[in-house]
Amino acid sequence: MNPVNYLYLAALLFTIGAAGVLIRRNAIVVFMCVELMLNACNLAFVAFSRMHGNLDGQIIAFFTMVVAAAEVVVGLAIIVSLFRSRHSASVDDASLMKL
Amino acid sequence: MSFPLLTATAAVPAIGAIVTAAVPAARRTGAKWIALAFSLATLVLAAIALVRFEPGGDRYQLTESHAWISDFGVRYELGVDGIGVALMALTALLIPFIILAGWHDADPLETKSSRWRPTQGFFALILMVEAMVILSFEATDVFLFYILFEAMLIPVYFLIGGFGDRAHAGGDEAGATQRSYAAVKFLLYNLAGGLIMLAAVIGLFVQAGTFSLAEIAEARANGTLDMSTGMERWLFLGFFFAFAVKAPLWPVHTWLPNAMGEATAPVAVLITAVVDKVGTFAMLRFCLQLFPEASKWATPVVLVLALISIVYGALLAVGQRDIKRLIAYASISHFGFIIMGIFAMTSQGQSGATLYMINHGISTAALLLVAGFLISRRGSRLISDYGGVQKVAPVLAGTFLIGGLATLSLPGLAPFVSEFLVLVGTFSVYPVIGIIATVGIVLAALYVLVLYQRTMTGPVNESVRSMPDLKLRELAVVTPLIALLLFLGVYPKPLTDIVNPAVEHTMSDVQKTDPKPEVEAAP
Amino acid sequence: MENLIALLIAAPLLGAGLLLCGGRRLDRVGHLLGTVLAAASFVIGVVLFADMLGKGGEERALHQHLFSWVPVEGFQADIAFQLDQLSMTFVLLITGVGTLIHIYSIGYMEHDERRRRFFGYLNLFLAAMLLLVLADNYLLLYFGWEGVGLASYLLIGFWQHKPSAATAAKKAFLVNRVGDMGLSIAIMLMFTTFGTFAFGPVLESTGEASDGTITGIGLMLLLAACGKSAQVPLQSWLGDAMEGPTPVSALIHAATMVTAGVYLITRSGAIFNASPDAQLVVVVVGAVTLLFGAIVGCAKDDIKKALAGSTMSQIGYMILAAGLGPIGYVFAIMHLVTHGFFKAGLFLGAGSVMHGMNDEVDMRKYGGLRKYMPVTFVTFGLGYLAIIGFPGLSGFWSKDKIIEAAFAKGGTEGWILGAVTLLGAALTAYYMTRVMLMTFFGEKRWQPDAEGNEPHPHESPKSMTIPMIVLAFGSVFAGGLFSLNESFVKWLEPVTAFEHGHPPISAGAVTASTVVVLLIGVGAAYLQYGRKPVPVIAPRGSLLTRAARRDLLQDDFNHVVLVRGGEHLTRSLVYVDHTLVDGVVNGTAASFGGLSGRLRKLQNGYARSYAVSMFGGTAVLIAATLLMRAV
Amino acid sequence: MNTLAASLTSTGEAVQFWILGTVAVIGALCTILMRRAVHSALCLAGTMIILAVFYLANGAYFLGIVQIVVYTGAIMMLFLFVVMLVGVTAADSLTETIKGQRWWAAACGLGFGVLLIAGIGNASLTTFTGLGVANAGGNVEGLAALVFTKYVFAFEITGALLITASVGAMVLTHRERTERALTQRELSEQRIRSKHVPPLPAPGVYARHNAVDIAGLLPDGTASELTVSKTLKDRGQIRDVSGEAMADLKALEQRSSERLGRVDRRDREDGVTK
Repeated sequence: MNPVNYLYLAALLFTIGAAGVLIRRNAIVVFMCVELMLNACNLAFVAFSRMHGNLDGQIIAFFTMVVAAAEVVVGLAIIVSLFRSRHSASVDDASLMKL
Repeated sequence: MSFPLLTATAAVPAIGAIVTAAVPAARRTGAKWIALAFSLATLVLAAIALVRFEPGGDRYQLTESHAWISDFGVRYELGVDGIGVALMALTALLIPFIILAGWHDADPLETKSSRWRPTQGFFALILMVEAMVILSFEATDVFLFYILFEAMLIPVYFLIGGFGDRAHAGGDEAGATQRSYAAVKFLLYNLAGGLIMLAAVIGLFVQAGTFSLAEIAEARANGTLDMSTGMERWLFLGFFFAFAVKAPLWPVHTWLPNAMGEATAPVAVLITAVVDKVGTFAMLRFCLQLFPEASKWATPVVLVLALISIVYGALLAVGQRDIKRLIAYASISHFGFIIMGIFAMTSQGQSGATLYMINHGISTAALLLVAGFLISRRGSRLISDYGGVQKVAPVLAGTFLIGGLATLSLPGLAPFVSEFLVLVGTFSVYPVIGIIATVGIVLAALYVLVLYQRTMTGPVNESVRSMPDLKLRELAVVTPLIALLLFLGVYPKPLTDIVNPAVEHTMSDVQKTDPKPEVEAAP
Repeated sequence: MENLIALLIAAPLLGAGLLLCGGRRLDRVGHLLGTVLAAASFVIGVVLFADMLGKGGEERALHQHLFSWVPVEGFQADIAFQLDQLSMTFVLLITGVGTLIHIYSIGYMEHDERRRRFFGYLNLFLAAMLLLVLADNYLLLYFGWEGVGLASYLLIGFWQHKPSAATAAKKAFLVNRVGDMGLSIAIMLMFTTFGTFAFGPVLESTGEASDGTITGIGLMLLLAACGKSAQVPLQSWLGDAMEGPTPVSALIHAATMVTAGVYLITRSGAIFNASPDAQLVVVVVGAVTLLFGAIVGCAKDDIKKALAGSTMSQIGYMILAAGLGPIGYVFAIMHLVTHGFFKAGLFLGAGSVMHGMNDEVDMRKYGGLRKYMPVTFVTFGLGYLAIIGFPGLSGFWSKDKIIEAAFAKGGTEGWILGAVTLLGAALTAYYMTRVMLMTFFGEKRWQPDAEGNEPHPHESPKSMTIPMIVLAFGSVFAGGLFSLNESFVKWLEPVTAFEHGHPPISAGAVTASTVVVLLIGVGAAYLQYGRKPVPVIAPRGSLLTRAARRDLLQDDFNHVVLVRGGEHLTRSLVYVDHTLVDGVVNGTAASFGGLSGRLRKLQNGYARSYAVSMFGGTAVLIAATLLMRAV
Repeated sequence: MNTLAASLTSTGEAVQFWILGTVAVIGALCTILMRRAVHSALCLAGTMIILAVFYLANGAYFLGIVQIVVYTGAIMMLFLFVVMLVGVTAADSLTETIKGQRWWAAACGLGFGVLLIAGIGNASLTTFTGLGVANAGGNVEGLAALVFTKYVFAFEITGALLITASVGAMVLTHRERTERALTQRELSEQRIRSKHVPPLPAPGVYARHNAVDIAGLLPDGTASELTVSKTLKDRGQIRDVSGEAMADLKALEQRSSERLGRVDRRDREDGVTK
């Protein structure tokens, strides 16, 4: 097996995650899908790292994780405060951008 | 380094605008005097420039050149040829009259609040327009010109939208709606033109690598800058469209009647006599000089459009019921003559067109300002609301008639000379167009006389019975203009002396010579 | 001497400037100032005339160059004057008759509060008319040409509070503008053909230009002449122009301005000589107008309009004569001068009558006035005899020569023209006798008007009668003086050239037939208006009479075709401008608005929708990148 | 095994990849298709653990551990907490409300996936280097060397980011009291003024349903909203059993009448006349 298969898997997971973002209305699930996409990217980075034989890919994946952690913290905080004010966690309810 | 005279002519009104705008709310009258003083100072500077200008000298004189945006080769380059200096002098001449005529136009109706300062704004905006227009007549850098060409829309927009004619048939509410409609229409039309011009300006820069008019023209002349025919035509069209909107030429003319109808008479004069001249001036300076071949290629179409403007504008003027809209359509007809003269590409046509720009400025100012005085007395723009004014206000009627006669190009008044030159110049190369354009002089008589008959003659309309005649301030506005019309009608030589060399330059730019007469007449 | 030429114009111009700008201060002396300046101009004219008489025929022309008017590359228009015998004739006529009419107006306009302005306008007219005849190039002539048009406009509409006067003034100006269009096209044609439009060079090189061009110039000049001289088809304004004060009708619309067309054609003789086609059209126009004016004159009950019809008809004679070429130019001008005397006299007489009759113009309400205003009667009568061509009086000499010249045209044309001129003479005799009989003979027919003011006919003051007497002298003797030893022919020959016409019948026979038709015309009128009382209410009349009362339906035609058509055209254009031209622009704006409205629906505010488009966009980008790499 | 360039991994790894990869994809699909957020979270956690295994297989030992400890352990727990806080909502429904959203999403997702995979397939990645050399001094040491030298700046910034994020989260979720807290006295006054002087009625009906989300029934059998907590009401999580109770009652009556052998006469007569 060639490690390139990891890339295919990453692509697949990324796509699934993206589709999830588009389909789901529950903000928490949407967030999970975003995490899935990030993880897919991480997998690709790790695979790249192996392919190129250096650790820079892993470093990027590491930073991605940290940033993802920060993002989750803030994002979930937003969801919570949103829920407090609107009593809903549906992303469709936050449609004030419409004129 | 010599004194930057040209910069000064634009800087003085610009400073004036700032000073006027800064006058405290209560010192309204002071602001007016300040504005007038600055406009007169500009006039003095323009007169000095006119005197310093040597008709037989270099093409561009009093030049100034400073680096501005060096990355794009944009320079602050000024210089005037005969046409530019004459139009600059016209602008400087008309603004004091516009300010005087609009003395009370921006007085607040009631004291809204202590920060409400419409008067200061009105006069500051007028001075700002003056500064930009004067600088645009002097700019010899395409980019600098473009910036001014666009920037002058903003003060004019506020002048139309913010200080409209109080004499509105539908009351204040409808007046405000119409005003903002007119202002937006003005802005959109001209912005659309400007946008297309911007594309052409960029295209020109890509082709030439510089914005300097002189450099481009020189490169064009000695063949180092070789544009493909198609490219030249596209660039020409880009420039021409913007100028045609500003001029305005049929069929992009409809903003003018709205703008002139809704603006106060002095602002309408500012638009038609000063700002619009930038469009026709730019046709001469940029279209013909930068794209001579394309100009020649477009001549037939442009001439036909100009012809349509002449006849169409005149016919529509006949059909108007609103005094100021009538004059606006008359102006469209006159702009048709100017454009026709420019594109006939004969010495007579171009000299005529240049003189026409100046004469039209003066004559329209005279007619429109008197019309403004009339309208402000009765509070209505509708022709049918008047009648028999001649009986109650003979001086007003008389000056109105003289303005009207100038508009219909009566010999002895300045516009005749220019109109006839344009006609002769066109006729000598395009006889049919020349003959059809002559119909315009009959139609001009029709709309002017119908206007005069319906407003000034006949039984005295009840509503004008107690109308006062012209006051001293108003006479001070009208009399010099009429005197100038008479003087330039009989002795236009001072003007032609300045204009002729510039026209010769333009003729050599487009490599055209006047057609030889069929018979060499005995001397 | 030549420096005096500018003074000729300057004097009345100064008057106009002073009187029009001077304000109320000049109200009391304005009329005198105007008259004095007009007289000064006349005196200068006489001085120049005397000087001119002292020189030989060919050297009499004077030139004065003031300054270059429009100096533009290849286009030289100068303010320069040329005073030759032809111009001199006009100068004397204009200033002479003009001064007389100034004097007359002092009395006529005495009660008008705007008399000062009236004199200002009259002076303006004199200046413009002198400029017209003194110009040495066509463009300057055009200046004067439009100047007299303006003065005419101002004077016709002098009583502006009357809507009819204002309308008539406007109409006169507009119709004239149509003619002016012809003049300006002619000048443009001259410029492109000869490179100049000064009289000298143009007229000397007419032979070198192509026939078509010359004919074109000729026809355009004729169009101009038609406008100014009220010739068919541009004659309709003259009748309405009678709305102006009567002195104006006498000076401008009888003696001087309306004859400018004849001046133009005579001055441009070389052009017409070079183009027989143009000449033929001139002759036809003259002949048609001659009859047209006469017929209209026969039917009008308004004394001034009857005289206006007569003016039209007499100018038709002149135009016809001018169209005959060198055999006619001199007689055209001669008739012009004699006509200037007697027609001015007739108009002043009519004005005097109106003055005594509370401004009543309907001849059916006159009658038997000879007892009340004897001086007017005598002077009007002399003018009457002159115009109908009573042997020995002015009109006889000039008209008879024109009839002779018409016959001398030769061929069928000659016979036709001769017949037309003879018929015209008969008609002239008829309508003038009718005017005479209806006004001064028969029973009095006036009645109190609605307010009960009965007119009290009375003789006019001295200031009015003296000019009438002077003009009556002119009407009687001028023609004879001119014909004495062919002095007028010799005077004008160096300018207009002259050939003796050779009519197919002897001159005596022509004269005899003229007298015969004259008697027939007078007799017919006498039978109709002298033998039986004139009805106060006009009878319905025949179809021709009714048509003639309405100016042979010309106005109706104009109204239907031009006015109504024009109204419809402008109205529809206003509509088009509003809906179509503006509509296209507004439509574009609206379509953008509609498109945006549609596109706005895509912006539904749902973050997920936006995410789809982002995602789709990314997909497209990747596809594009891959495609680019593949290519 | 050539450490520098190889084209194939070990068979064991291949087997592991195919089995666990399939599970990971199924987990991902379940994440987006499960109706309840809790289930989604659990499926995601499973996928992440598999990914951790893959990291380990790819020589990223540190990341593998971090993935399990930090990601699956900490972050996913955070998710579960929030899920509990927010509860089950209408947003959990899988029916689509935006027209065409699902189709567009499917089309875009499919296109995107195909393109990505095509892109990867396009790249010629037949050989790989392997991490033998890079990991020679230990994976964590290797990473540490990079993080503290080459990526130190990014590292510092990330630290700042984390601090900012935690402060941000606190700011976002912390609610400042905007009004004074009511005193005991004020509360009792409020209560006396309101119509409900006694305590609010208790939820639950007939002891069969004593859960807090079931409204107590009023004498006429309708549900009383006063009996349930306001939060549940806002969430729309009240279970209305009033109909059930009535049906039960009816069934009970039916049964008892059958047992008693009583037949409603009027019903029968009605049936006959029909």
